Amino acid sequence: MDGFLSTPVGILAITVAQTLALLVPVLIAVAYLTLAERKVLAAMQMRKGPNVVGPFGLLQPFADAGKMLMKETIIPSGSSRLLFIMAPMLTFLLAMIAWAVIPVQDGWAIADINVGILYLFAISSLGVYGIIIAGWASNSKYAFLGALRSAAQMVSYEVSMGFVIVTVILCVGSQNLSDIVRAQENVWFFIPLFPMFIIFFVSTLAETNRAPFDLPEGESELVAGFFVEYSSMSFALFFLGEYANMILMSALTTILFLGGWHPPIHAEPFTWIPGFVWFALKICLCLFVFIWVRATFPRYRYDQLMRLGWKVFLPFSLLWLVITAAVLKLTGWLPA
Amino acid sequence: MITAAAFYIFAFVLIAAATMVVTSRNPVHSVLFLILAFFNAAALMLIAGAEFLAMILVIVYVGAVAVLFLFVVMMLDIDFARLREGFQRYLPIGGVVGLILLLELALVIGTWTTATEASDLRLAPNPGGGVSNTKALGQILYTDYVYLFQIAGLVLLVAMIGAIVLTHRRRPGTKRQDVAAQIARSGSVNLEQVPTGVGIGELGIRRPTLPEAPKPKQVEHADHHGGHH
Amino acid sequence: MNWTLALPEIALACAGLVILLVGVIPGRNTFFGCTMAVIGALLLAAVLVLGQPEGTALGGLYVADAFSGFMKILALLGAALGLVLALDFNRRESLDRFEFPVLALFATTGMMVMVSANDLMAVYMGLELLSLPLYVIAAFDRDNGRSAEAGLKYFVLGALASGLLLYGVSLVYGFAGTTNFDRLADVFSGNGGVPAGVVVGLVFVVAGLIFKVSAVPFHMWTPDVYEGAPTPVTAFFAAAPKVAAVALLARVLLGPFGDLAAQWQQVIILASLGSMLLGAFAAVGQRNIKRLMAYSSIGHVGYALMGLAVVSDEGLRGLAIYMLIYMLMNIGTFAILVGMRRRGRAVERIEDLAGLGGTDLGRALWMTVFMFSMAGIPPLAGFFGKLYVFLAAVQGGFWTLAVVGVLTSVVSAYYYLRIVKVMFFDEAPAEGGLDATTPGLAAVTATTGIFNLVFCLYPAPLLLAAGLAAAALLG
Amino acid sequence: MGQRLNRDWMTMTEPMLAEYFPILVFLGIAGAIALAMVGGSLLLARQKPYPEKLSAYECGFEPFDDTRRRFDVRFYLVAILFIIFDLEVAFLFPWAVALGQIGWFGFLSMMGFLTVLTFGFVYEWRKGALDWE
Repeated sequence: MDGFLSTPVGILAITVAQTLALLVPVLIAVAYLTLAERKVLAAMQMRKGPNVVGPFGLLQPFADAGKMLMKETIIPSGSSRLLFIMAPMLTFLLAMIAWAVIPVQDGWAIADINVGILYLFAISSLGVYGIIIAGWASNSKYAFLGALRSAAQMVSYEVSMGFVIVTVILCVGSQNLSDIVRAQENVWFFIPLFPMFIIFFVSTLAETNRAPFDLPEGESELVAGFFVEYSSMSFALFFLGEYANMILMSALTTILFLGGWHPPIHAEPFTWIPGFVWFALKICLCLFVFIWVRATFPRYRYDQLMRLGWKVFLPFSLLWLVITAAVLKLTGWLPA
Repeated sequence: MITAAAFYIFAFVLIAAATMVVTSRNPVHSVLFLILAFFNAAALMLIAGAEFLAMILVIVYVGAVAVLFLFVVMMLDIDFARLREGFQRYLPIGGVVGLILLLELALVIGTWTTATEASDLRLAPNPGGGVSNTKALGQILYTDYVYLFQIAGLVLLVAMIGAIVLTHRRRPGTKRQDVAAQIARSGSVNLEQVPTGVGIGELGIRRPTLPEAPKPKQVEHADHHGGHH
Repeated sequence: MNWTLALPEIALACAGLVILLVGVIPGRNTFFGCTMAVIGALLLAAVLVLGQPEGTALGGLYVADAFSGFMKILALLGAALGLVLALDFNRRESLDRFEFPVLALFATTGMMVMVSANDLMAVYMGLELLSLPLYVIAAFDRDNGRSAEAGLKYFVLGALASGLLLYGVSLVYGFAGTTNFDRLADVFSGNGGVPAGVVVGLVFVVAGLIFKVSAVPFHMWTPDVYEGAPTPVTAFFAAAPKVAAVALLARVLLGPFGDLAAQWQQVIILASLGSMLLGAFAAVGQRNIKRLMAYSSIGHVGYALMGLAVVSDEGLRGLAIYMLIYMLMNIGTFAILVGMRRRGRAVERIEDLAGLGGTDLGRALWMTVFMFSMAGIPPLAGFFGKLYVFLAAVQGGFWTLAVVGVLTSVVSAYYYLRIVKVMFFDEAPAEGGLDATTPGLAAVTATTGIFNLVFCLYPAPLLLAAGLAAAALLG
Repeated sequence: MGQRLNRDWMTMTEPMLAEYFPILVFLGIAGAIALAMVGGSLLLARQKPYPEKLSAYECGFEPFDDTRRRFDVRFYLVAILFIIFDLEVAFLFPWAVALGQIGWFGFLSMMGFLTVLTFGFVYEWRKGALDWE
C-alpha cells in the first residue's frame, strides 16, 4: 500500500481524495448557508422562514437546486455567448480553488504554501473578473452598470484589506497561513489589532458585495445588477460562488484574527473538541454576523461607500500599520 | 522530469497566449489571452522558485492592471477594422524587422555562452537556510537597494499626479456631501415649542424669501430654513 | 550607507514634495508661486551639485564625478530656464496649474538620477522617473486634441523604448551576472571573447537610449510630439531631457561597455550620420516652426553623437561643450517662439514671423543671432560647438563623419537663414505684427543671446570644465 | 550546457513546487463541477428560446442604443489609483516579513517611501479625486 501511495498516481489519488473531502463539505455548507440566511432573517423579522420542504425546511436548498437545474438556460441574443457562460463558472471556480490553502486544523492544509496569504489575496483580487465579464457579456444596461459599480467598489476596498493583511504579517513574520494561526496560540489577533479587525470585516462585506454594500445588485434600482440576464444553473453558479466567497472570507477572518483552529482557552473542556470544529464554529459566527448586518443596516449610497473606502479605511489602516510596525520595532517583539 | 515538463508546457502556453493577444480579432479576447499569459508567466516564476514574484504578478498585473485594460477595451468605441488596415499596411516592414531579429537571435544561440558566476546567481532564488523567497527579497530591497526603492516611490507619486492631472475635473452643478459641514451645522434646524392656534407671522418666525426667477438650483445652504415645521 | 553624496537629488525630491503640498492646500491658484519655488529649488540643487564631492555611494548604485556634475548643471539650468518660459505662456493658455512645475521638477530629478547612474537598474529607474512626468506634461493641454495626441504618442513609443531597454538590460544581466557598471567593466575587460548575448543586450540598450535622445532611427516621435505639445513643454523637451539622455548614453557606452567599443561604435556612427542627414533634409520643407525645431534638434543630436562615436578625450569634450551650447541656443530660440502671439493668440507658423524686423527689431536681431548660431556661423557659439566635434572626428580619422557633418551644416544653414529672410524681407501680414514680448522672455532671450555672442571671447573656463568632465568618464 | 543547467535548478526547486500541485487538482475538480452543473441543466431542462425571451432586459421597451459605450472617466481614475496603492501594498509584504532583520534603517526606508505616497494621497484628497460626486 505504501508503495502505491508514493507513486505519482498514488499522490494524485490522495490529493483528489483530500480535495473532495474539503470541497464536498464546503458545497453542503454553501447550500445550507442560503437556508440559514433565510431562517435568520426570518427570525429577526418575526417570521418563520422556509418550513415546508422537510423538517424545519431543511430540504429547501435541495429543492431550490432541483428547480434551478430544471430551468431553461437563456442566453440573451446580443450577448457574447462564450464569455456569458464562462463568467459564472469563473466566479465559482475562484471561490473553490481558494480553499486549497486553508488550514482547517494544524497540518491539515492541503497545499501548505509559503505565500498562502498572498495566494488568497490574489484570488480575491481576481473576483472582479467574473463580475465585469458577466456585466459586459450580457450586453444589458443594468448588468453593465452593476458590473462597473461592483468593480470599482471591490477594488476600492481591496487596498485597505491589503494594509490589514500586512499588519497581521508584521505580527507573524511569515505569509504561511498555518504559521499565522500558530502565532495566535495565546492571543488572538483581534484583541491587539481590534480596529484592523473591524476594517477587515467591513471590507469583506464590500468585497463580497453584501449588504450594506450590495449596490451592484441593488434590486430597487438595478434589478439584480450584473446577473440580471442570468437564469438556470448559470445563475445558481453565481449564487453559489457568492455564498462560497462569504464562507471563504469568514474563514480568512478566522485565520487572521480569530485564532483559526485554536480553542478559546487551552484548558480541559475546550481541548476535547477537535481543532476543525472550532474552526467551523468561528466561521459560523462570522457568517451569522454577515446575515445580522444584512438584517440591520440600510444600503449605503455610492458616494458614501467610496468615501468610506478611500477616505476613512485607507488612511486609517495605513496609519495603524505604521503604528503597529513602530510599536513592534520599539518593544523588540518582532518575530525574528 | 515532471518539473521540466511543466516548464515546457507553461512556456508553450505562454508563447501561444502572447501570440493570440496580438492576432486575436476581438480586443476583449486579446486582454483575456493577456491574462492567460500572465498566469503562465506566474507559473514559470513558481518553477524558478520565485514564489513572491509569482503571486505579485497575479495580484498586480492580473488583479489590477488587466482590470484597467478590460475597462478601457470593453467600453471604448474603437474602430478595429481601421486599426487592422493599418496593421496590414505595416506588415511587410514589420515582417522584415522581425526576420532580421530572428536571424540575429539564431546567430546568438549558435554561440551561446554565459559568464561563470551568472548561472550561480540565477540558481539562487532563495539564499538557503530556510529563508523564504519573500524574506530574501525583503532583506535587501529596503537596505541595499534603498536608492532604487525610494525612486520607485517617486515614480508612483508622479503616476498619481499624472493620473489626476489628465483625468480629473471638477464638474460644475454636482452636489457633494461635506460631512464636516453637515456636522458643524448646528442650530440651523431646531425644534421649538410654538403656541398653537397662532399664525406663525405673528410669532415673528420668518419664512425664507423665495428667489424671483423659478430657479430650483439655488439650494446651497440657505441659512434660514427655520420656518419649516 | 553614504547617502550624503546624493544630497542634490534628495534635496530636489524633498523640495518637490513640499512644493506639491504647499501648492495644493490653498484653495486658490498657486501656479506662479510654485513655479518660482521650483526654479529656486533647481538652482539650489545646482549649487549643491557644484559643492558635491566625488565618489560612489548608496551601494554602488550612484556615482558623482566631474562628468555627472557638468551634465547635471546643464540639465538643471535647462529645466529652470524652460520653466521661466512657461510662466507667462501657461497663464495665457489657461494651463496655469501648479502641477506643471512640480512634474517638471520630478522629471529633472529623474535626469539627475540618470546622469549619476552607476548601475543598469538605476539607469532604468531614472529613465522612468524622467519619462513619466514628460508624458503627462506633453498632454498637459488635455482638452486640445493635438496635445493629447502628442502625449499618447510619446507614451506609447516611450514605453516601447523602455521595454527594449529593459529587455537589453536583462540580457546583459543574464550573461554578465551583474548590473553594476564597475563590475560589468571588469567582466568585459578580460580578453576572453564577449558573449553574443551581451552584444544583443547591448544593442537593445543602445536602441532604447537612442530613442530617448531622438536620434535616427528612433526619431519618429519627435516631430509630432514637438508640434503637439504646448510650446514651453517643447522647449523643456528640447533642452533638459536631451542633455540628460545624451549624458546617460555616453556614460553607459563608455563606462561598463567601454571595452566593447568595437561592438557599438558602428551603431553610433550610423545613428550620428542618419540624424545629421535627416535633420538637414527633412527640416527644409517644414512650415510649422516647432516641427522645424524638432528636425533641427535631431540634427544637433547627430553632431553631438559624433563626439561619442570617435571614442576619444577630444570627442567627449566636444560632446559636453556641444550639449551646453545646444541647450542655450535652443532655450533662446524657444524664448522667442513662446512669445509668438498675434492679437493674444499663440501662432507657430514660420510665416507668422514675417516682418518682425520692421515691427520689433530687437527680437528679430536676437532671433538672427540664434539662427546663425544654430547654423554654425562664426564667431557665434554654435560654430565652436561644431568645431570641437569635427576636430575630434578628424583627429580620430573619421573623415566620413566630419565631411557629412560639414555638408549637412551647409544644408541646414539654408533653412535657418530662410527664417532670417522671412523676418527681414517678407511683408508683415495684414493683421499686424506680433504682440510685444514679456519681460521674463526678453530676459531669457538676452541672457542666452549674449552667451552665444561672447562665448568666443572667453571659452577657456567652459572648455576646461568640459575637459575635466570628459577625463572623468574616459580616465 | 543550457540543458544541464535546466535540470539542475529544476530538481532543486521540486519540493517547493509539490506544494502547489493540489491547487491544480482543485482547479480540475472545481472546473468539472461547474461544467457538470451547467451542462446538466442544459441537458435536463427544456430549451425553448424565442426572440422576445432572448432580448436584453429593459423596462418594457426596446433598448435604445448599444450598451457598450463610453462611460464616466471616474471609473478609470479609481482603477488607476487602485493600481498605485496595490503596488504600495506589494512593496509592504516583503518588508513586513523581513522587518526583524533589516533594522531601523529598513524601517525608516519604508517610512520614507510611505511619506512620499502620503504626500500623493494628500494631494489626491485636496484635488477631490477621492470624492464621488
